[in-house]
Parts: sequence; structure tokens; C-alpha cells
Amino acid sequence: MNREQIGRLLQHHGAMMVLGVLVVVGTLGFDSFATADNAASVVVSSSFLAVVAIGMTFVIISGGIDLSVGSLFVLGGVLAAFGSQYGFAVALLLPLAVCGLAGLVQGLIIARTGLAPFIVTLAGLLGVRGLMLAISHEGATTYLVKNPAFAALGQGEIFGLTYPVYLTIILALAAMVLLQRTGFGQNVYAIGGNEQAAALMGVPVARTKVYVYLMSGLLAGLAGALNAARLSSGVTILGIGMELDVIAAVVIGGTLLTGGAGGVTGTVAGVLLLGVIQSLINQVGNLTSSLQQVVSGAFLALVVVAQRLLSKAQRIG
Amino acid sequence: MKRTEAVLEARGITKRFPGVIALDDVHLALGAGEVHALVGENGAGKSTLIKVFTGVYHPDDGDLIYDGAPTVFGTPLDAQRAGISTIYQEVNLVPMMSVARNLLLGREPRNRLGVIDTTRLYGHARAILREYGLDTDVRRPLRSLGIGAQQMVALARAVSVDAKVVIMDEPTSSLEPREVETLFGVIRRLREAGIAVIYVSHRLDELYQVCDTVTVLRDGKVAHTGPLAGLERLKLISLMLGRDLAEVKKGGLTRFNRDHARVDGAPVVEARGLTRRHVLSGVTVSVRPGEVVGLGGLLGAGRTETAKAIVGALPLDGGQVLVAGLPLPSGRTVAAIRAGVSMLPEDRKAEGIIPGLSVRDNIALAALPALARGGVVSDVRIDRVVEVFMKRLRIKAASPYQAVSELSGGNQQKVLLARWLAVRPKVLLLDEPTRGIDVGAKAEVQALVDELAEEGLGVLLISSDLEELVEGADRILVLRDGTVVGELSGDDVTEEKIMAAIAERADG
Amino acid sequence: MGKWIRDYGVYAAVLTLLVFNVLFTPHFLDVANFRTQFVQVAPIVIVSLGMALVIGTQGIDLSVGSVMALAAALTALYLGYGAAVAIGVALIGGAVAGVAGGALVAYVGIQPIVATLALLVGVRGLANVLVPQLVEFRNPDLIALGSNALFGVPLVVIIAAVLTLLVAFLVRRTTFGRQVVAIGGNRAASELSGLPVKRVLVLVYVISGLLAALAGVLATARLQASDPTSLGMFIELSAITAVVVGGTPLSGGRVRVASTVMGALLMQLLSATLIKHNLPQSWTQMVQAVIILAAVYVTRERGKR
Amino acid sequence: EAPQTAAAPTGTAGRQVVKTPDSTAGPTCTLSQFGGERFDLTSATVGFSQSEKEANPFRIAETKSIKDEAAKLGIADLKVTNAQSQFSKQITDVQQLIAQGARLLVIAPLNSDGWEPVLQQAAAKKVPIITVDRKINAKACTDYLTFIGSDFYEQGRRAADKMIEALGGKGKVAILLGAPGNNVTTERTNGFKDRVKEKAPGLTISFEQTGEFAREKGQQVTEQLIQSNPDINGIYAENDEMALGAVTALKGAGKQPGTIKIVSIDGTRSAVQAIVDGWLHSVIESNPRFGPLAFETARKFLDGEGIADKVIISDREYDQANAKDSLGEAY
Ligand SMILES: Nc1ncnc2c1ncn2[C@@H]1O[C@H](COP(=O)(O)OP(=O)(O)OP(=O)(O)O)[C@@H](O)[C@H]1O
Ligand SMILES: Nc1ncnc2c1ncn2[C@@H]1O[C@H](COP(=O)(O)OP(=O)(O)OP(=O)(O)O)[C@@H](O)[C@H]1O
Ligand SMILES: [Mg+2]
Ligand SMILES: [Mg+2]
Repeated sequence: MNREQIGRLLQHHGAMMVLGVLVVVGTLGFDSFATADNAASVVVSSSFLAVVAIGMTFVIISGGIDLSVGSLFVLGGVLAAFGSQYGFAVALLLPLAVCGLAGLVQGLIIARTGLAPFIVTLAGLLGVRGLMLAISHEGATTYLVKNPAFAALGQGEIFGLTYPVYLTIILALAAMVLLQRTGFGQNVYAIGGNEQAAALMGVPVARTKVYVYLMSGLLAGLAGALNAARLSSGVTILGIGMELDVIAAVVIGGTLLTGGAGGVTGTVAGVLLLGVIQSLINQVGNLTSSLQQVVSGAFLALVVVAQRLLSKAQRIG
Repeated sequence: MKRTEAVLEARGITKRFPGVIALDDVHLALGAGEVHALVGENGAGKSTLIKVFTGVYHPDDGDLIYDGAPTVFGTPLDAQRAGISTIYQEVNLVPMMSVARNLLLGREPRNRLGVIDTTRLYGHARAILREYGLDTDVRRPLRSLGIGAQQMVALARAVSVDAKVVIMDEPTSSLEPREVETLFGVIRRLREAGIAVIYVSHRLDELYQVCDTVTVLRDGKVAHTGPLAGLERLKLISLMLGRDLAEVKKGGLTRFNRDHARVDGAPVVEARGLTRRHVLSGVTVSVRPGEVVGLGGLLGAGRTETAKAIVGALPLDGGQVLVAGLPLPSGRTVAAIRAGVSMLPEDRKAEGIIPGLSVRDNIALAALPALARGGVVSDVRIDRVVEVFMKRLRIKAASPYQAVSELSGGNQQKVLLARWLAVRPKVLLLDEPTRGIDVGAKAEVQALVDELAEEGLGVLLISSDLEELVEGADRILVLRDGTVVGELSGDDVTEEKIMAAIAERADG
Repeated sequence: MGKWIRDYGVYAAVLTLLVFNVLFTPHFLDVANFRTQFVQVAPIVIVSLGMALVIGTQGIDLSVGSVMALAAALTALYLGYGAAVAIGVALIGGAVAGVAGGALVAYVGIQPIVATLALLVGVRGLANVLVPQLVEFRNPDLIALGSNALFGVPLVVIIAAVLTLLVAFLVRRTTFGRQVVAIGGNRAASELSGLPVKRVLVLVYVISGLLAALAGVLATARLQASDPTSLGMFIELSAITAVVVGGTPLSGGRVRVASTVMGALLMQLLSATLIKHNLPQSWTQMVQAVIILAAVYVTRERGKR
Repeated sequence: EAPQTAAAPTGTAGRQVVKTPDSTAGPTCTLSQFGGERFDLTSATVGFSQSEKEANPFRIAETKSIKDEAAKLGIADLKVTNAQSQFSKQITDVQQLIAQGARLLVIAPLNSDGWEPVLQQAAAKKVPIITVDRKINAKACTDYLTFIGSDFYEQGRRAADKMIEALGGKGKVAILLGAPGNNVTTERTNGFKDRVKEKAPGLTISFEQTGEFAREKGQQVTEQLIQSNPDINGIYAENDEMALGAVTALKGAGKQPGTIKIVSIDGTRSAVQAIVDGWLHSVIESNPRFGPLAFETARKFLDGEGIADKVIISDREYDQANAKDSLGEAY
């Protein structure tokens, strides 16, 4: 019984523990690692990925996947910057509206036609990036954030951390409550665990799926908008391959890609883990770029293998 | 019969699938407080009718009258909201979610903030399950429970909503006798509360214990409907099978005809001291050629695990399996099958059929290496084998190329049997071979088991149906908590003795 | 009718595009044009064949692009020993990557998408460590492999065609092919039926790795340079699209070889059409998105996820 | 056959030459204006943030030049990061370099816009930033120190001049664009088009598709191009890799060298060799050897000298006339 609890703990909070270990290693190994500045840079840069990953967590728990988030992220940024010339509200709402709509459409297609989320959101990845390129004249135009209030949303600080960090924390907490303590959250788990059974138990499967992709789209757009506020511009070269980072973070956080299990805490830990690994690589300061990739790949494999072995141990125990 | 009293009524329901008419002008009226048996052969259309009642399927023709008004349920959710609650044939819950969350999904208790109140959620769940004699940790994932316990959870879930109609599609197929008793208690309470129940089962005894009325479906049509009391058992069977009463009487109900002669010779398979933590501790079983050995015991006693251990599908902590005196490498199904040990799994859907493949490919699957030359399959040989077995087992399919998932449960079971017979095993481990199949098919399967034993095959028969066990087996081992607690042979093979063997130990 | 569209929808789509091009694209009917399209699609077809097998087992292989890069790197490194040796080593590299992916999936039990995602990152890095930048070569044998033709048909195309036939044979006529489909349909049942599930799984990823490596060698031969940095970037998405557009469901249990090739051709023709009509990148991507959705929609497996 | 890896030339061959500022240049920036304090370069932490993988000749030569020069000057603590073409990562990289105590930052930016967070942080700590090869859209001397690099727009114009020269001012030209959204792509395209418009209206640009700066993509697009537009006279490739891909495509289609005039930008060894072989018409250089100039600028700045707001280097051009002799200087 005790063993089982430990096993479960390790699987659910494995990312957190590896994170702890890495932080200790970094602190002991590098003088400049455990500084407030460095920690702040990791946390701040992770917050955008985290917002997207929260949406992805819902999608993956529901048994789906969303490959379009990278494109939605960059589109959100471009739209926010574009919209900022018309004021704060437009800057914030325009990306939310468009990215939310994109998520909604993908969700509707997935829920109504039964097409595989992988392929639908792959089309989304292409289509949304195309839209972004169209808006920015094939990427040639970078809109600048003209509205100081909106820029402050991404750059303002409290205690050395920018607003988006706090917003991310709030969103993560809200997502936790949503997932664990509401009917919607239960429905997400249920359809990811056994879609057919969920339908027979009266879960509104289609509607839940639509909401999940809508949410993912909204959060990706929001993250993009916040990032544009932070950068003061709608950079057009962002987000390529971001979906893979996000998925990796969610999986490292212990959410099963088959759906039905996982959570937001793990995801946040997974995102931070990726950030800390990157920071450690930067601390070393002279790994060639190719070697960095080998290290990242090996690390990802290591974490999932360890997790897998732990969860096996748990099942036996 | 006063139509106005009906809570739920089917009027001329017709439902077609490509190639079959699953329901053909079906009429059925269900009154408040009535327990209505729905019976018929495999593929007669019972599950389909239920799915029409609950909004899973939409009828091609005919009307559904609920509470006196024509109704169309768009989704199962609609039906559930309207008060029709269902337990489906296969356990349909979410394995990774906790027991409590499964039980109360969609109606979790909320606190003042409108979010789920976990304390009350668990308390509530515990209280409900206690009524059903289930005392488990409701926070554990559902999948950690045995299949019977899972079925009880499904049952509790269905009944504990405020339903006007409760539909049960073979609820007892994975319940142990004590649980069946609990279930009947629940049904009687429902009847007293004026709730209507539709009860589907292939176990005729049960029908007579709890049901008031019966509707017999045959090939999608209503063959009979009326009160159950006074309807002779053999008459009911003849209605289901569509054969003359006289003919049925002549053939008798004897499923097993073989004399339980003493079988001699060296065991063809011998399992010694099979041990696996928490599951099996030192189970020893042997089967001789031509012998049918029964495994009895309650749910969770470790019968399935014993069989799985023998074919190498369950890694062992200790023990050994010998086939014809030679030890099998542990944990390797391939080796066991090559040595002549095959197992028909209990969970047809999860471990048996490959739904996307045709009947033909499903039958040939395990025997492929033997039906191929140098890794290249021979269609001629496959066709021959498939033809032989489809005929011999009387598999009802449009063609060998029909997808196996479109067959009814009983025919799927026969396909699986064919898969195993095609590898020419020396020993066949049958885990609940007649679960969920109709009397006709059941008799055929049982006759087949006899026939196979006659031909010298060793059979290990696992069944929760004591009658089947007693009539089929030459020798019976009774398991409890992963250990053999008794062995019965010869005249000792009776239902009472088995019960006693189980109980003796349980009390002690 | 519905079934016909499902099974042959992708053929109809290819036909439609052909007709469009014949009508509206100058010089489309030239032999040289078809040659160009076939030559360009050959590596994608080869990769898609492996991908179709992997998807048949309910898996996915994201590492194919990186394996192509690894093969390119190894080819460059060992070209000093002759083209044959270099190709051999490249194929071995692909097989080893396949073993790694397959072992993670089959023996450790990691989900295919995650296991091969780790490989996607790591193997490309490895390829770059081996050959940090583009390397040109003048080995006549390798160049011949990329540019010569037999009876007017480029070698690359012939190789892709032969491999297609081989994989089709594998799927339809061999025990292995049946086992792939059975495992994808119901893994637990396959295990109890005594299929060598783990071995088959590993083998499937090895085949995918081998095919990807071969595609990498061919692309390298054609480019007359080894470019591990950008070779095969995002080809996994093209391959998956080709497979799915061809009507193989991502949920496994089915492998459709001819349709997969058609799927690859469809995507190739589409991109060629968009390039030839000089559409800006933004339009190209949006049109591709719509066509992918439409194609997948008509070939979808009804009632399945 | 051994792989032919182009080793960066040794010595001073191919060294960057400053074009502007000339001696009478405009506004300058001094240490006191900038507001920092003097420090010793050799003992300070210096950060270099590279934008893309060191996988193409340009990036390899660039990083090598910075590292070599730092070693030569005895800078003990040079920290190098690589953003792997991910802009968000580059921002974080630089922030972490600052957090690690870098006193001087040399940045090869992936993008010109979006540097707000880094600039704020660097300004707060008075860390001078020298951006190389690409500009940052911000205020020199306040937000960053200066920019050293080529004028991409000008490169595009010069490429146009070469193309006009090659085709005699008329004919049909195709453009192989760089990666979409990239500033370099935009400027090299605009420079080329503007110049063509003003100087050779007879030259039509009938095709423009992205080759994403990669050789294979350049090859594939060119294969489609020469098939559907057989009347094309010239190809302007926005970097050498795509040009070389185009060459492979032309060879594969059985074309003779020189029948289609190709002009490209960068000046890699292989491209210059291709001029010698007759496949390329000319190449405008974009010199990546920023090390000496960057550190010299830093030294001057720390010594109190005024630094111009931008240091534009003079890019050579290679053509039939000088290609053979200049091979040693190409990177
Ligand atoms: N989805 C489907 N597609 C095609 N045919 C179907 C489908 N579902 C059921 N059928 C067919 O409809 C008929 C009735 O099936 P149904 O499942 O209702 O039988 P049943 O009476 O419940 O049998 P069992 O006792 O085996 O559960 C069978 O012939 C079956 O093959
Ligand atoms: N409360 C429990 N705690 C731990 N494990 C349990 C518990 N209940 C059931 N199990 C596991 O589930 C198994 C029950 O499986 P199963 O019901 O298949 O047993 P069985 O004897 O084969 O009965 P049957 O064949 O009738 O289903 C047990 O062997 C045990 O390993
Ligand atoms: Mg049924
Ligand atoms: Mg069992």
C-alpha cells in the first residue's frame, strides 16, 4: 500500500522531483544559476509556454492533440500588435476572438466529423500560419505595439516578475479547479478515459471536445498576445515547432497521451523543467548547437522512460 | 393490457444495418413497476432494441412512446435526463477514473462555490456502494477492481439516479451468486417503487426469479410477448429458437452428453505451484488428454489468472508449467501456443476479437505461421480452414469477409473458438466460454467441448455457471484467493459440494 | 457509394488536380513535368510506406526526417570507402534508430509519439554532430544514383516503385503483414493469440527507419550534397498526411499501400500546382490546409475516431 | 572521396572592411553618453548570442570569428548561446547571459523587432550591446551600442545591378526567396525589386517562391520553375545555398552553364567556385567575420572613443573577373 502510494506520487510528481534535482545540481554547479535574475528569466520565459501548455493539457487529457498551437501563438501576437493601434481592448480581444474561433472550428470539425485531431490540427497548423503570413504581408511587416497600456501588460513587474507570470499562476490555479472540481473537468477525463462509455454515461462528448479545443485556441492566442506585449511587437517568425515543446512539457508532466489521466501541476512542472534544462545548457556556455539537441533528445527520452518504469512499478505494487 | 399504463412503449420499431434488419416492426410495452424480460438468441436484436430506447440508435421506422407522448431521444444523455437509466452489456465506465467519480459522474455534489465537494463525493459514493454490499476504497481507479465489482458499480450508478425505467443488458454475466442476490434485491425494491425494469439475460433461471413479463425476439421480430409465470421453460426456449416444442423436448436440454469416464494417462499439461504476488499462491493444476477439468470459485478467486499463467500471459514470481513433461519458458505466449496450449479469453471485446478484421482473418490469426510458407500466407489453406470451422461451429455471418465486429456476441465467441481450434491445440483453456451467449449457441459450444474431449483434447473449463461446471467437468478444482481449496471428482462433482468447498474456507 | 468514395476518394482527388493542371497550367503535359513530380515525390513515398506500416500498428513515427538527416550524414562520412559502403552504413544507421524507437515503444511501453519525438530531436542533433555543415561530394556512383535513368525512368522513381510493390506484398501476402494489422486492431488480443507482438513492433519501426534512411540517401544523391541540417525537415508531417489522406486511419488496424502512394502524389501535385501558379506562401498554406481537410473528410473511416 | 569541408581562411584574408562611417560620420556614442563604466575586457564575462545553428558557412564563420578573436585578445570568459532559430529562445538566452553577469553582449539577432525585454534589462545594468549582421530596431546609444554589418537592402540592389548587367536590362527573372518573415528576406527582396524598377523596367519578375534559404528547397523550386516557365532568363537567389540548389536542378535538367544567369548573395566558397565553373554569374558578399571589428569597437568604446550608431561594412562582389583569384578569401 505504501509502495503503491510512493509509486503514484513519483509518477504524478516525477517532473517536480526531477526539477528539484536539477535545481540543486545547477545551484551547486554554477554560481550564476541560483540568482534572482536567472530564476526570473526562466520563470518569465516559461510563462508563455505554460499558458499554451495548460490548454494542451485539457486537449490531451480528453484524448486529443492540438498541433495548431504554435501557429495560433504567432497569429495571436501579430493580431495583438496589429490591434494595439486601435487601443488596449482591441489588442487583447482581437487575438482572443480570432484564435478562439480557430480553436472552435477545429473543435467542431473534430467533434462532428470524427476526424482524427492529429490531422485536423495539422491542417490548422498550416492554415493558421498561412493566415498570419497573409496578415503580415508574407511576414514582411512586423506590427509594433503602439499602445503603452498593452505593452505594460507584458512588461510591467511586481517583485521582479512580469505580469504574465502572475497571470499564468492564476490561470493554472483556475485550470486545476476546472479540471478537478467541475463537471466539465470530469467530462474531459471521462471522454479521454473511454469515449464510448462517457457517451453512454450521458457525457456531452461533442460539446466537451469543442470546448477543449476552443480553450486551447484561446490560451494559445492569449499567450501570443501577452508575448507580443512583452516584445512590443508582433514578431512573425515565432512558434515554429512550438507544439512539440508544448506536447513534450505536458507529457513530461505525467499526462498520458492516450488521455484520461494527468493534470495541470505536472504540466507546469514540465514546462519549468524544459526551461531549467535550457538554462543549464546556457550555464555551461560552450556546448555546440548540435550537441544541445542531442542532450535535449536524450533527456526527454530519459524522463519518459523513468516515468514509464515508475508507473509499471506502481501497477505491480 | 391497458396501453395508457405503459411508461415506455415501442410501436413498430424497425432498425436496419447494412445487410441486416436488426429490428423488424417491434412492439413492446413496459408498465410501471413491471420487470420485463427481453430474451432471444444471439443476434436477435435485444441490444439493438435497448440502444433504440436509450437514444444510441435512431429507428428507421416506428415510434417510441415515453410517458404517453411520442419521443425522440437524440442522445443517451437525453434519455438519461428523461429518466431512462441503462447498464450496458459490456461494462461501460471509465477505467482510469476513481470509483466515486464514475459512480457520480454528471451529478457530483457541489459546495457553496459551485465546485465539486470531494468530501461529500466520497461519502456519498461509499454510502451508495455499501447498499450493494461493496466495501471498497472509492478513491481508487475503477480499473483496480475486478470485473464483477465494476459491474456492480455500473449497476449502482444506473439505479441510484432517479430513473423511471432501468434497463439491464445481461447484468449478471459477470456477477457471483452473492452479488446476483443483491441485484435481485435491488430489482424487487425498484418494482415496489414503481420503477419499470427491462431485464436481458440468457440465464433462464434468473428470469423466472425476478421477471413478470417476457418478450421474445427472434431475428429482429417479436416472437412472443406475455406474462412469464405459467410459461413453460421448454416452451420459452422453443420460442427463442423458433423450433417445435416437441423437437426441443426430444433433443432435451442436456448440453453435455458425454459419460464422465475416468481418464488415464500422463497429464498433457501440468502447472506446479503457480505464484504471483497478490494474485496466485501455489496453484497446481494438471489436465490429462481427454479430460475436462473445471475451475470453480468466486470472482477474483484467480481462475482467469491461473489460465493466463498457464499460457504465459501473466508473468510469474514462482512455479512452472510443463507440457508433456517439458517445462515452458515463463511469460511467453508464443511458446505455450507452439507447445499446444491455447486460451480462449474471458473478455471478448478487449482480449479476443480484432474488430477491424474480417471473420476469416480473425479465425486464421493464431494459425497463420502454420498456414504460411516462408512467411507468405497461402489463401487456399486459409480458406480451407476457415470454411471447415465456419461450418463445424455454425458461425452465422454474411460471408467470411464480413467484419467480425458486426457479428452478434455468440457468433463472435464461436469465431474465437475457431481461432483456437485452428491451431490444433492439445489443451484448451476456456475462460467463461458461454458467457453472454444464447441457449442455442451455448448448447452448441458445450457439445463441442464434449466432442473435443472425446477426440483427446484436454480442456480446462472456467465458468461461473455452476450447472455448466458440474455437467461439463470430469474433475473440479475450487479456487479461493489464488489458492486451490478443494478438489472434487467422480460423484463429488455437484453444485452443493462446490458451494461447500468455497464456503468452508470462507468461514474458516 | 459512400464506401467507394472512402476507398477511392484520394484517386478522385488526384484526378481532379490533374484535370485542373492540364487545363490551367502551361507545359503540364510535358514528359519532363511528370518526371519532375515523380522524382520529387519519391523520397516522400518511400518514407510514407514505412509510416503506413507504423500507423497500421496504431503507432506514429515522428523521427523519419531526422533519420533521413542521419543517413545523409553517414553517407558523407563514409563516402571515402565507396558509395556502396556509405549507403550500407547509412541504412544501418536508419535501422539502429528504428531499433531504438521500436524498443522504446515495444519493450519499455512508451507511447510512439513521445518515443519518436525524443528521437526526432536527438537524431537530428547527432546527424549534425557527425556532419556539422553541408558537404558537397563528387562521387560518380552516388550522383548517378540520384540522376540516372533506366529506359527514361529515373532510378529514384524505380526504387520507390519497387519498394511500393514490396511493401504491398508484405502487407497483403505475408504473416508479418497480417500481424501488423492485427496488432494495430487489438494489441491485447494479438498477444493472447500468440503473435510475437514486441518483435513485430520493433521490426515495423526498423522498416520505417530503413526506408527513411534510404529516402535520405536518395535525396542526398539527388542534391549532390549531404545536408543534415535541413534535409527531411517536417517530412514526417507530409508522410503522415499522405497516409491519412490515403484513408489509413490513425487509430491503426489497417494499412493501405496504394492509397498511401496516391496520398503522397496528391500532396506533391498540390504543392507543385501552387508553386507553378506562383501563389504566395500564405495562400499556399491555407489552400493546403483546406485540401487536407477535404481529402481526409471524404476518406474518413465512418464511426471510428 | 573525402568530404570537402570549407575551412575558414586563416590570417587576414577576407577580413571585414568598414565602409561607413567614414571619417566625417555623423552622431557618435561615447562611454559617458551611454552611461556605463569602464572595465577590462579580458577579465570580464562576455556573452555572444548566435541566432541559428552553426550549420551553414555563414553562421560557422561568424561564430568562429567571434570565438577566435576573443581567444586572441585573451578574453577568458566568453559565453556562447545558440537560439536554434527560435526567437523566444534567443530572448531568454540573452537574458540569461545578462543574469550570468555578462558585461558586454555581442548579438547576432534572429529578428530585428521584439527586443524590448532584453533592451530594458541591459539598459538597467548598463550592458553595452553590439549587434552583428542584423539590426535591432531600437535607439542606438540608449538601447544598444551599435550595429556592425552589411546593408541587406543594398545587397539586394547590387544583386539587381548584376542581374541587369547579365541580362542586358531585359528578360524574365525568378526570385528564390529566403525564409518568410525573415528581415533579411524582406530587405534583399525589396532592394532587388526597387532597383529593377528604377533601372531596368524591361526586366520582369515573373516568379517568386520561397526556398527557405536551403539548398534542397532551392533545387525543388527551381525544378518546378524551369519546367513551367521555360522562358526564364535569370534567377536571383537570396542566398548561396538556394543558388547552388538551383544549379543542381539546372544540371539535372541538362542545361548548360550560363544559359540561365544566376545571381546570389553571401560569398561562400562553393558559390565562388560555381562562378569559376560558369554556373553562377555573380555573388554579392555578405561577410560574416565580425570578431575583429566587434571587439575593436568594444575596445574603442571602453577607451572612451566615440562609436558611430552603425558600422556598415563594405561587401565585395565576386564575378567571372575575380572569382578565381578570390577563392581563398571566400568563406
Ligand atoms: N453496428 C452494427 N452494424 C451492423 N450490424 C449490426 C450492428 N449492431 C448490431 N448488428 C446486427 O444486428 C443484429 C442484432 O444484434 P444485437 O446486438 O442487437 O443482438 P443481441 O440480441 O443483443 O445478441 P447478444 O445476445 O449476442 O448480445 C445482429 O445480426 C448484428 O449482427
Ligand atoms: N480488491 C482488490 N484488490 C486487489 N486486487 C483485486 C481486487 N479485486 C480484484 N482484484 C484483482 O482482480 C482479479 C479478479 O479477476 P477476475 O475477476 O478475472 O478473477 P477470476 O477468478 O478469474 O474470476 P472470473 O473468471 O469469474 O472473472 C483478482 O485476481 C485480483 O488480482
Ligand atoms: Mg446483446
Ligand atoms: Mg475471470
